Amino acid sequence: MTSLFLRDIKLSVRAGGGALIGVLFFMTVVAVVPFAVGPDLNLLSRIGPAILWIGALLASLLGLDRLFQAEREDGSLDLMLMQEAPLVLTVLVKCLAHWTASGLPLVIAAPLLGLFMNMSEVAIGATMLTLLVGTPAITFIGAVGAAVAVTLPRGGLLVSILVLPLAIPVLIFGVSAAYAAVEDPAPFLPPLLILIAITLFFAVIGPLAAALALRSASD
Amino acid sequence: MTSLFLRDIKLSVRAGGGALIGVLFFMTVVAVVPFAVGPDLNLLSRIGPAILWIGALLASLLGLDRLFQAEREDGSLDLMLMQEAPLVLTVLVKCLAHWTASGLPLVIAAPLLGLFMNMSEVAIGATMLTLLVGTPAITFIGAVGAAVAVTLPRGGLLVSILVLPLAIPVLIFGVSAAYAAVEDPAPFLPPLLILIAITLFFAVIGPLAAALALRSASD
Amino acid sequence: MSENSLAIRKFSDLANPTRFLGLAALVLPWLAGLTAVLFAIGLYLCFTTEGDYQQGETVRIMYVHVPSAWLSMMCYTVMALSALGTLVWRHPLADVAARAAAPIGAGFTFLALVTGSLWGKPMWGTWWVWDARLTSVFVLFLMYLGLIALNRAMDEPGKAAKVSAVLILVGFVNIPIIKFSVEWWNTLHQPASVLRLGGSAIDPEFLRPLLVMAVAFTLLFFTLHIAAMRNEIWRRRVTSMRRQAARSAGREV
Amino acid sequence: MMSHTAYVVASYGIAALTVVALILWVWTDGRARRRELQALDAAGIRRRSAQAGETQ
Amino acid sequence: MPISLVVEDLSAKRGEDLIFHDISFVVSAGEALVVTGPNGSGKSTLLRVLAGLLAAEYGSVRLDGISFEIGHPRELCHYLGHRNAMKRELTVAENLSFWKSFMGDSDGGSGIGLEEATEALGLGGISHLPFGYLSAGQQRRMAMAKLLVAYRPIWILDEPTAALDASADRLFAALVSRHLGAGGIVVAATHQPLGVEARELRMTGFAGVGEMV
Amino acid sequence: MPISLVVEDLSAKRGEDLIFHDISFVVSAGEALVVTGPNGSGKSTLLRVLAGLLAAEYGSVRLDGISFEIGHPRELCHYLGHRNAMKRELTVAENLSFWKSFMGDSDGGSGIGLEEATEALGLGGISHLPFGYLSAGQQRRMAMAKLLVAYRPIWILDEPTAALDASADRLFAALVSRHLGAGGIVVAATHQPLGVEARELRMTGFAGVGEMV
Ligand code: HEM
Ligand SMILES: Nc1ncnc2c1ncn2[C@@H]1O[C@H](COP(=O)(O)OP(=O)(O)OP(=O)(O)O)[C@@H](O)[C@H]1O
Ligand SMILES: Nc1ncnc2c1ncn2[C@@H]1O[C@H](COP(=O)(O)OP(=O)(O)OP(=O)(O)O)[C@@H](O)[C@H]1O
Ligand SMILES: [Mg+2]
Ligand SMILES: [Mg+2]
Repeated sequence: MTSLFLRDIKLSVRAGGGALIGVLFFMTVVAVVPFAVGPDLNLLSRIGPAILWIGALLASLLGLDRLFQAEREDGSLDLMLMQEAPLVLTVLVKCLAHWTASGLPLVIAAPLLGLFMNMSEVAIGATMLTLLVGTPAITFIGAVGAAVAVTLPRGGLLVSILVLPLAIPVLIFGVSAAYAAVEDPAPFLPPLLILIAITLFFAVIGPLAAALALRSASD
Repeated sequence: MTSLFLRDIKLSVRAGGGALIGVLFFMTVVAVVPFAVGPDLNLLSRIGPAILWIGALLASLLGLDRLFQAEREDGSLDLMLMQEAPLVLTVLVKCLAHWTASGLPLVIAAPLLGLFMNMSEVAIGATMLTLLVGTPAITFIGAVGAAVAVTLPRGGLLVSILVLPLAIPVLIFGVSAAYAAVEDPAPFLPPLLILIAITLFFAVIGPLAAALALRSASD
Repeated sequence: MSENSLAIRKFSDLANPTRFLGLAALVLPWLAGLTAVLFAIGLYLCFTTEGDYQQGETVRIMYVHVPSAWLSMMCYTVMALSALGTLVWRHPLADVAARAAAPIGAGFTFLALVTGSLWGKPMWGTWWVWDARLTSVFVLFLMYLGLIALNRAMDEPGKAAKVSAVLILVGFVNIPIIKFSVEWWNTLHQPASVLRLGGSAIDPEFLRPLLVMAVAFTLLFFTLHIAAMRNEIWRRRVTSMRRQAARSAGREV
Repeated sequence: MMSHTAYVVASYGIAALTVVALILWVWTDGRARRRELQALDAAGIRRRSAQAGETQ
Repeated sequence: MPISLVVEDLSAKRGEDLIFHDISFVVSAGEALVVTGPNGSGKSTLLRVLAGLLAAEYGSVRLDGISFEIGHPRELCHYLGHRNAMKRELTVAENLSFWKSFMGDSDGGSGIGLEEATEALGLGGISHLPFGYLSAGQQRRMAMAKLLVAYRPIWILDEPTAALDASADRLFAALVSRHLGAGGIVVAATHQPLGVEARELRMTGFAGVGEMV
Repeated sequence: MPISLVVEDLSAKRGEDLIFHDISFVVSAGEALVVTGPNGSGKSTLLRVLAGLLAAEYGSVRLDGISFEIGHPRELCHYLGHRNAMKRELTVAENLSFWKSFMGDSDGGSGIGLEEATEALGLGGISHLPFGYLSAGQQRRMAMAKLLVAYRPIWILDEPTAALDASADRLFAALVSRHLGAGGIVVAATHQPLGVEARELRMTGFAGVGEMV
């Protein structure tokens, strides 16, 4: 399984440019918002965490659709389906590799963009933390969509559509935890814990559902 | 060439692609935003044009990368390269078909989403206009990226570095023109004219560069 | 027990596509006629009853808004039942029913959204607010469109069936949210006044056309649904005959 | 500011349009499918179960 | 006890229609079965069912004579389909070593090293090239090296020799004989003779039953 | 004057390496040239150079005897590579009619109708099917129908018969003979005999020169 992880990382560095395209898109989104709301620093810092989260959410969607499709097109998926190793595990490892290559860079880039948005240090730290625990959930949810769309020639957008509604809870709790860290009365921990719970939940459900979908889609 | 246009439109309608899914994705993105920033109508109407533009940018980017890759993978690209018809024209027609199938529906759906973002009628009209003249530019820029990506097994990074920075000016002028229409002191026309100029510029440069890339990349 | 098995036999008789086609041909003209008559009566009532002293003319929007809102939820419920049918009993017709209902449901939901907005502008002064009721209806609309897109994208119905059935059932949580959102969260939207415990709280003056229109919309739904199911069955037959042709091609060479 | 009647007319108009569109869609779809079935039948392709005497 | 692949009353569907029905055969250790038939008769479909990639409509695929637990017969199979299951962007060595460690060996044998395997296919010394740089036949041969680096007693091959030149054909025939000699099983769909002694299953297509020749 | 394909001192590179050098030959109207050689010897590379898809390192590909202006020899060529250039989602008829109208006919001939073309390949009456529904061999045959619907005097074919069954092999050989009889030119790379009389160019590979046999 380590070999699968390494291969996927290698592939995304070598080919798809997974890491960079996500980060670049993230930056683009964040760069455009000040143009939109004007140079009102207070407003910017207020909507900062929300914008960072939206940007990260959308950026994680890029490339997610090819998670299994590329494997199917060259026949690798067939072999993966045949192995003794449980398919769920294979899916899980692929998700982790995908997150490492394209979700982690987003988390790392977040503080920089937070500065652009004039966010306070606490807010930046909190947003980064919530992104760190929240973005894997998006990958896991996305894996289900990718598995469903695996046989579709242009599944790309469809995946995002299936994924986005399910990702809304992640977004809500992520953003509210980030806000809670800045605004005094609201406690930070409960939404963060819920976010962790959501991530763990999808870490179990996502690969299971994706494995099921892959099995039944095979033809 | 009409046959190519019709085929590409057919493909994007048939294969669960294009129109419906793009619009749906656009709607989903817009629906997600209030969950993040909260249902504050003033704030929403303020960031409305930016969100519409970001959504449209992302919706046009997703799927654009397959513009030539799909043709290459099944060998059609080889045949297109061999014909008497100039390659630039083929590329241009493919871009136009792609925009008609996936960019135009976005423009048409924009007013509806503008209402959801509580934007004023003027803002909605202006955003729609800027989207109408601006989204083709994104398609043309994307075509260059897609052409570069098509044969470079390691071109992924290059594409993202190429496409997104070039798309940023489009985004910025589009958004600022939309805002200029609402806010009195800023004039609407100059940014709109710049946007039109950018689009025309890329309508010439994009297909040329893409054709060059395709020709030299062929192997 | 024998009664039970008889019911099952009846049910599976109906579930036989060929039988269904015959039945549909028989029933459709009558249903369509009845729908047209009810719409005529309903529309007549809509425009002859008096306007509300508070809402003026705009109360007439209610006669299309409320039935289409109800129908949008009912249609999803029908789809959810069909999804159960697909997953539990594996009835071939269940998937056909779910597939055929999606575009119709999307149509009604679209109507509910548009008429609601058109009502909201004069009443609340805005086309749209992101309150629980409105947002959840919008999500319902997106779900319909997503299901349509999914079905269109998968060219093999057998394969799409299970996936979309699961998706429909997952999305069903939205229905109670729509229904009770006005009670759980404070929203701008009207709470239930027709369908509620303890009798209707609406003036019979408005109730009469509303109910007629509601029945007319419901019949319209069934007419369209049965016709669309018939189309879907035909579509599948065409597909399967084409595949068969593919296989027998070149046999004599 | 639109008058209230305009909102009413707009809602009824859109409702009528949507319903007509739905009906037209179902109807044309049905006609197209029937055409295809006829074309296949003319090409001599029949369903296996139909060939076997429409048993199941 | 040597293993054998037992197929009983197998039927399979594509879309809505039966492609073949009631196919039964037994292939025992050391035997090869060649599946032949015209285009579209269902050869590939049969192989995919055997590899557990397509669900059978009725009937079963079973392994007899194995002394250890397995979850499913497919776990003891190699499947070489039309597509090579190799990434163009990675080098041959990276591809092969990934599959070697991902697939592991089945009980009862062990795979050989990468260099050895590429040499066995006559392409030693170029495993540092990206897979996408190879010619069609070289790619196919490298995909065959997968059969050697991870041990599986059963090989399921779909038109394995389509792109191979004459010498590679012979190399491949030798590999197949070696595998059979070591008690392996080979099921292959081909339009050309495989170059080893084998029983033949003729698919007649159109839901006709296959005949053993 | 009948046309002829003239190749002079052709060399081509892949990446950094010369694959072949100084290949010269002339194929005149009505002649077929079969390119053979082991895997990786540069057959596909040669064909791609002839089709103008890959730039030659030195040397030239020229057409003699044409009476009209052309921009490049490739405009008079059909190229049938490993991949079929057909969309799985569109029906066969849509695919073929797209290529027919997109490619148009070269001067000096005209393509035949879609139905006629599919019939010539033994698959008449199923052109309303999505291309993806067909089996590997059926797909290949439909891709060959492209050669017929748009007229080109020169056919460049890369392993055309790899997935075909025996009867389709014969059909294809007949098509090639017909094309040659009408003054066409065929250049094909194969590992199996093509079934028509042809000159042979053996590629020795590894920057060796091709030999005419
Ligand atoms: C786009 C905006 C709107 C949407 C999506 C919407 C949605 C709905 C839905 C789903 C129902 C059915 C609820 C149920 O059965 O419990 C409903 C009922 C109703 N709506 Fe709306 N609505 C909107 C705007 C409005 C406006 C502006 C008004 C009037 C000021 C209004 C008045 C009503 C009334 C009176 C009912 C009937 C409630 C009952 O008796 O159960 N709606 N609406
Ligand atoms: N993905 C698919 N979906 C639906 N039908 C298919 C699919 N693949 C193949 N078929 C149909 O199933 C039949 C059998 O196809 P299969 O690929 O098994 O044939 P084959 O014997 O391998 O032919 P070939 O020699 O051409 O490879 C064909 O008639 C084809 O139309
Ligand atoms: N895209 C490529 N990039 C770099 N080198 C390549 C590429 N394609 C092929 N080569 C190299 O060029 C040489 C010739 O390949 P070519 O595909 O022409 O061989 P071929 O004679 O067609 O072989 P086959 O019989 O296997 O199809 C091979 O050694 C291969 O490694
Ligand atoms: Mg096959
Ligand atoms: Mg080759």
